[in-house]
Amino acid sequence: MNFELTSTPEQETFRAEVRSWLDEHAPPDMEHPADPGQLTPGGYKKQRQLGRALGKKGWLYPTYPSEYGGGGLSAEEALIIEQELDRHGFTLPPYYDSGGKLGAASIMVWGTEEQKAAFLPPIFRGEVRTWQLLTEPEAGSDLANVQTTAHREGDEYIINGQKIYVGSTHGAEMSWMLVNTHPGGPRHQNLSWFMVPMDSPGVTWAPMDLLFAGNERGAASGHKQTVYFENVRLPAFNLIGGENNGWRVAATHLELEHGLMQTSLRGDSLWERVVRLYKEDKSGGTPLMDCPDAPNLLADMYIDSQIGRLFHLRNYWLQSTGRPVTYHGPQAYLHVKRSALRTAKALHRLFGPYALTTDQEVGLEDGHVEVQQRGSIVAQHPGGTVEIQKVIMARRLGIGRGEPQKSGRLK
Amino acid sequence: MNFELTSTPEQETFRAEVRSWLDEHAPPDMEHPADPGQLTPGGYKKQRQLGRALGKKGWLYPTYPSEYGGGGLSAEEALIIEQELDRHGFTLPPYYDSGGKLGAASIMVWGTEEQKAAFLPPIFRGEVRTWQLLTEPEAGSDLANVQTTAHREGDEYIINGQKIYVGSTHGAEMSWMLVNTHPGGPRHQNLSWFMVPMDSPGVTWAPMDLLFAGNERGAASGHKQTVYFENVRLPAFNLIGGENNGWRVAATHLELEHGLMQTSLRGDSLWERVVRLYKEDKSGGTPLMDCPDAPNLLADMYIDSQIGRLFHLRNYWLQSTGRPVTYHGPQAYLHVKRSALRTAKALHRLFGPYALTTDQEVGLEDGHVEVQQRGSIVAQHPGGTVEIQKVIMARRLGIGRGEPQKSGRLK
Amino acid sequence: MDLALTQSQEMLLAAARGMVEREYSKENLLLLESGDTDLAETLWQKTAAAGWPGILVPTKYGGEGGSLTDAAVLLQELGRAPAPGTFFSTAVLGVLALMEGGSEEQRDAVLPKIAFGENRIALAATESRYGWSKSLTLTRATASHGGYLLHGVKLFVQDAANADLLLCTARMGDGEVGLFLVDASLPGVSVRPLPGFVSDTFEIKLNNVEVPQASLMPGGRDALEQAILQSLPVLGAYQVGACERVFDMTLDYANTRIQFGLPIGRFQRVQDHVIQIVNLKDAARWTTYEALWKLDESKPDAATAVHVSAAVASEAYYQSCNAAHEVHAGLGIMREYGLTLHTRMSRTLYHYLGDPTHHKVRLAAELGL
Amino acid sequence: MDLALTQSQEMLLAAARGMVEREYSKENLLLLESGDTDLAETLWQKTAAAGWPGILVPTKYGGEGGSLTDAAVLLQELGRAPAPGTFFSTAVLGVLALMEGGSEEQRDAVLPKIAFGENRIALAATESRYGWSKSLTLTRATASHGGYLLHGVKLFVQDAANADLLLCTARMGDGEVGLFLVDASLPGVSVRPLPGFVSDTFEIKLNNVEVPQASLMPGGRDALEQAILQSLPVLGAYQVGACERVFDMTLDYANTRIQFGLPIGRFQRVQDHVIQIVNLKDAARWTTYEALWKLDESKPDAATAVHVSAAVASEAYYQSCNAAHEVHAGLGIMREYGLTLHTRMSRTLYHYLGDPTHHKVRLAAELGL
Repeated sequence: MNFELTSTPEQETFRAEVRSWLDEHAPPDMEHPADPGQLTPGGYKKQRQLGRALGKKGWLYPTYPSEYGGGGLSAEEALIIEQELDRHGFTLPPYYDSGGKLGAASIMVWGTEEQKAAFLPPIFRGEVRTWQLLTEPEAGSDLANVQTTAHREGDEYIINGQKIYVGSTHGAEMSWMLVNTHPGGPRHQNLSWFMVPMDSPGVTWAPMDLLFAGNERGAASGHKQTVYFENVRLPAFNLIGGENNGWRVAATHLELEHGLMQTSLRGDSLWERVVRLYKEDKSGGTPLMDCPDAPNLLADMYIDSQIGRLFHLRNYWLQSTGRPVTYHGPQAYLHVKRSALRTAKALHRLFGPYALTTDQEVGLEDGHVEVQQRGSIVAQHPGGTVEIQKVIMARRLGIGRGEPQKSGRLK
Repeated sequence: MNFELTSTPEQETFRAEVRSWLDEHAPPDMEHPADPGQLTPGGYKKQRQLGRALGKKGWLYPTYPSEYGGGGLSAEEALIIEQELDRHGFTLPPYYDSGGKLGAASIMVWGTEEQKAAFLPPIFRGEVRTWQLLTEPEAGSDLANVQTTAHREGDEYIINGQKIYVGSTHGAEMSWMLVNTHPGGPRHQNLSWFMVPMDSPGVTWAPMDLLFAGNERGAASGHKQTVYFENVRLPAFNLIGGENNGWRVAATHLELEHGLMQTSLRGDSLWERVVRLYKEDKSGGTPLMDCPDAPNLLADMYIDSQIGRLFHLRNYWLQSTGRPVTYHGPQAYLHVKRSALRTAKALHRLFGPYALTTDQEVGLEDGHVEVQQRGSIVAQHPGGTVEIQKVIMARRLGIGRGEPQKSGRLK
Repeated sequence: MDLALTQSQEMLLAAARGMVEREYSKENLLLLESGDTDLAETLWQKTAAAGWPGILVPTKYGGEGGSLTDAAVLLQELGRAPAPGTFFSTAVLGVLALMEGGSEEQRDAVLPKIAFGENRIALAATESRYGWSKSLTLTRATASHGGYLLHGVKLFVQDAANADLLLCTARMGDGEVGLFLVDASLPGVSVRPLPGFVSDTFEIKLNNVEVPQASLMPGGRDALEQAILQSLPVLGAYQVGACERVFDMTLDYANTRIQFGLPIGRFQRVQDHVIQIVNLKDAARWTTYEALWKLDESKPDAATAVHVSAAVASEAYYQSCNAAHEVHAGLGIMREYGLTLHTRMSRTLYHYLGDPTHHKVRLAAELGL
Repeated sequence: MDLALTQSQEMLLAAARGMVEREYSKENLLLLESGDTDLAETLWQKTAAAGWPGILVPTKYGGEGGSLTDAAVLLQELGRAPAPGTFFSTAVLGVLALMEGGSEEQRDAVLPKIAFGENRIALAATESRYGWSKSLTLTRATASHGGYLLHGVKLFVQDAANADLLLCTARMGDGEVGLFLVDASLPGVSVRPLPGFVSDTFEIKLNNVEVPQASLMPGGRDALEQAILQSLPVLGAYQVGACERVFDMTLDYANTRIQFGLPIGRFQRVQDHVIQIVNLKDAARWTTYEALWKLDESKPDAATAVHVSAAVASEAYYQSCNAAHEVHAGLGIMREYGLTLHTRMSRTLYHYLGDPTHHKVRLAAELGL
């Protein structure tokens, strides 16, 4: 056994290359607001700028084939890029691009050669950023209950409906979505999967007023949107995987969303902030409640973060070595969701009301602690509620069924 | 509001009467083993002796009509008897008589006049003690899945099958049981409810080898038995409530078993023992682990015991004032089961291995702490698992059904 | 034993529920959350017109002379909204502090005005190190010109926005902690709201505020302790009402939200969240009302019951909101749905007047552990 | 990074699983629990014949010279049974203590015998106040006739039944705590089993036991600390194996037990218990094996990882048994079914070598908190 992410000399050379490239190309003064909803247009512009620069080198989507604009690199090299970006406080991509991260996997599996050539390179090169459009008012946990419809007229599909909890603050060039193309048809055989240019006439969106905006892991997302479709016309070319085959297409990226995507294997930055606060307080600096079991609470927080790291490390190892991956994704995701609430409670107990305010004078860590309080609640539902994670785990473990269910295809 | 169980002057006179009667009639040197499986035949004999004496006065089943051997007393007077017996370390009855406590309710509701006159007085007078026979290997949580059968021949029923987790250590004169009288018949309409003399030819029993013997609340039960029926012949007179009506008859006492029976509204004797140990330890006497959050653990234990007491007090109040009782019984039962595990863990953390041994020299409180460790695990399933309590609560609250389900009839 | 409310309490409850549903509607609370101070004023005037602020004020000062349980009935209904804390700070904590620690002159001057809704009070006790022990008071009261100069910073003060009077702790020349009733409009008093996941929480700066000798409350810090002890289960009743509302919302959603062709409440995992809320709210209700009864009846172990109920009620409200969020998923975090009003308030009240850990430490002390 | 076992570890694991299933069958363990000492002896001889006791003994003393991870693979399989602790006390804790703290003479004398299964060791360290801090050692070692007289009572000693040698702590004349390797057959040593919800737990009385000067281990108490630190994740592997077995039993029961016409595993509440076990066992597995790797690689933060894994593994085994009981209900408490073998062992191991609270306190210290 070896738990260390060791690098070969070649990989270390690559790391040095990435590091010096980033020192040179990462725009100065990039923003890191505690609440990603506070990201300014200027800050966003810099993120996209860095994304395009990374994309040009094939480092934005490093493991995808270079013929489509990816980097053609190994998982280890991708991890090096992630680690080096992390030193600058960013994930890969350096902005919310869930559509690209998830949707691209489906296009790779289900798209025709022409579709791959048309849709993937702009995403992988960072020219286009993409939102995912899945949830609807009547399709939450029951994601297949899509009410947005599309019907075909000639070479076009006409879409009507709405999607919620979409994307982030500063717009997107493309989206992909699940649409009902066979109203009244059998469940799971009535959906289709489309790529949608967001400048199509009839597409509008408006921000949602939520407890907290950013809730995705990885690049924080900012405000969520409601996206409306009113007689939106789409070329039939934009249908991926064939009509009424959308559920199978979606299964590919849902697998990724259910906890397998997290490649951030570093420690927990919140933990480091809290330890600093705690130690400063012991020497009289910052405000700590009179909490007799503080060491116990901190130990629990640390243990939770270690278990999370190890679950993700294991998943990365299983995936990168081609071993079977079944319940492991949702297990890690469940742990992240659950431990977030435990951590929130512990922080509230440790720091009392200080944990709850973003006030510039008295708020802790520029508001990062307060954001965790809200974010931990919001984090319970994206990518499937705690209940949905357990449903998937139970199926994959075969509880009550004898035969464990296989996981969705990833590649 | 008034949370005090206050007594009128008449009731206080009654209390004085009960107290002096008990001082006179409770046999000396009655046994109180931590593990009720350790109760000797002599100790059991004394319990029955006290039971018969109480029965003669109508104090064994005080609230049942005196025409059947009960006391015809009020709930308040019954509580006084319970409280005074509690001073001697006993419940009412002073031995395991679950059959009487639960079965009598069903006979009162469903029995004919002749059946009441035949079956109830011996129980209420303490001459007969009664076991309940419900669980079978294939009928646990699914109590209606009874495989023991009875078929009628003339004026008799002939019973074959087995029941498990029955009764206690020292035999019983009577039992009541659910039997399948319509194999292949519709669920819940295929069962019948019988009173069974335990000396009927073909009835045999053998003790089960379990983690812990006593698990009932109230009078501790001792070893559980497997009871076998081989062509046991029973007069048709012993069928209560009519053929294939047994599920409805059972619903009457199941309601009682699901947490409404607990009238022990006193504090928690284990809590008192633990506090004494803790205080003795602080002054150097008994052994306490180095446990930084000991006050927190003890406070949690105390809070759990207070919530349990208040849930039972509320149930007693609801019941005695004729208010609707729905989810409240299982809620109290669930709390008892859940808090037992929390308490076990806290005691293990507080006292380490001392909590686990019955050793006469080093075991805590004559083994009562060790018994709680095992008993808390065993307590999870009798009267329905935690899951079953939640199933009933959900139905009674109408979760997912809109319409709350009414509770079973109690009288 | 009788666990029912009295008939007059039942009538008070029914009236309060109607008024709270009408005036402290979700729509109004969302406006208040957005900072609509005119509406806050209007709602306070309506509350005052109903005579509620006098509920605990003795009749000789023009109030109702009600019991703590009477006040709890009102608070329980306000908690369902959840209404802002001004009422609690003024009519419960403020009145009890004046009764416990005020001079006769102070009571004469203030209690009638409170009863008529003309004064609002905020408790300015906590400072940079948050907590409720005396040693944490750093604000100084220096004798000056026959009165005092108050100087210091009060942090995480609840409900200061419209308060006319501040109950203010300060360290005296002799090292003891004194309690002052301070006119909030005096020069040197500045009030600043604190943003974030809190409700109506403020910083108050006292910059050499000159207060007269008569503003010192003779009962001092001990009287404040006593007032807080009595107030705690009344605040608990607010949390009980809030839990009830969260339960109602969650049960309703579990029964009406259809996914996979069924109301989601048919799924055991969803049921378990609802059951958790019921268990929490019932535990909070009965521990709270027993504590109220023990206080009203001056039982010797009332403090024990208070600390139990405070720990249980704060935890219950916090965890009920969490469980409700699990059931509501995406809908729950939409501001306009209204659940987050409760979530925010449950966080604020979790630490206010002592968090569960604090009360468990106090409980252990009461039990002699 | 590679989280797989090596090929030779995989082979060891497969061999161990076969042997454990054969020899440490449920039937045999139930007999051991009933006090069948002949069987205990037979099983130990078979274990010794397989060469297992030498797994950590360096080759120059006739052992395998394996890594901690190698030993953990064996322990994991023994945990599935769950086999008695003699092997752990002797071949892991005993060998490591000798390596860390023994004199060259002591190693020469004992390690080869351990490797050949001829010696069994028990750690007699804890006393009337249970715990692992030095200050709790009250047993005295008094210099006498060129050797020592040991006097005191050791409580809650694991696996003392067939031990030939005791690792015994005692307070020396200078107040320091010394470590002795004591022949268990010496006059004055008496061993008494403690009944109850524990596995193989004993009281050992040392009544002025005369031991030679050479029985003092030069490494002293610090060496014992070091040996315990290294042993902890090996014990953790035992708990991981035990969790796996509890998981297998529970999943199997959930899939085959029919109630209400369905396998009970179709009910979400039952599923959640099984999922809890999976989560606990995986957390235990990966924290444990990372700690083993860090120890084997002498990483500077190995102690941190050890305390994490010890807290996680003990809690995981304890809670997995509880969850399994919820699923099994009545069947689970029948002794012959075998689940209670695990429940009992999970309790014993919960506090052994420090309970989770102890390790969290140590963890906080390692993290500089």
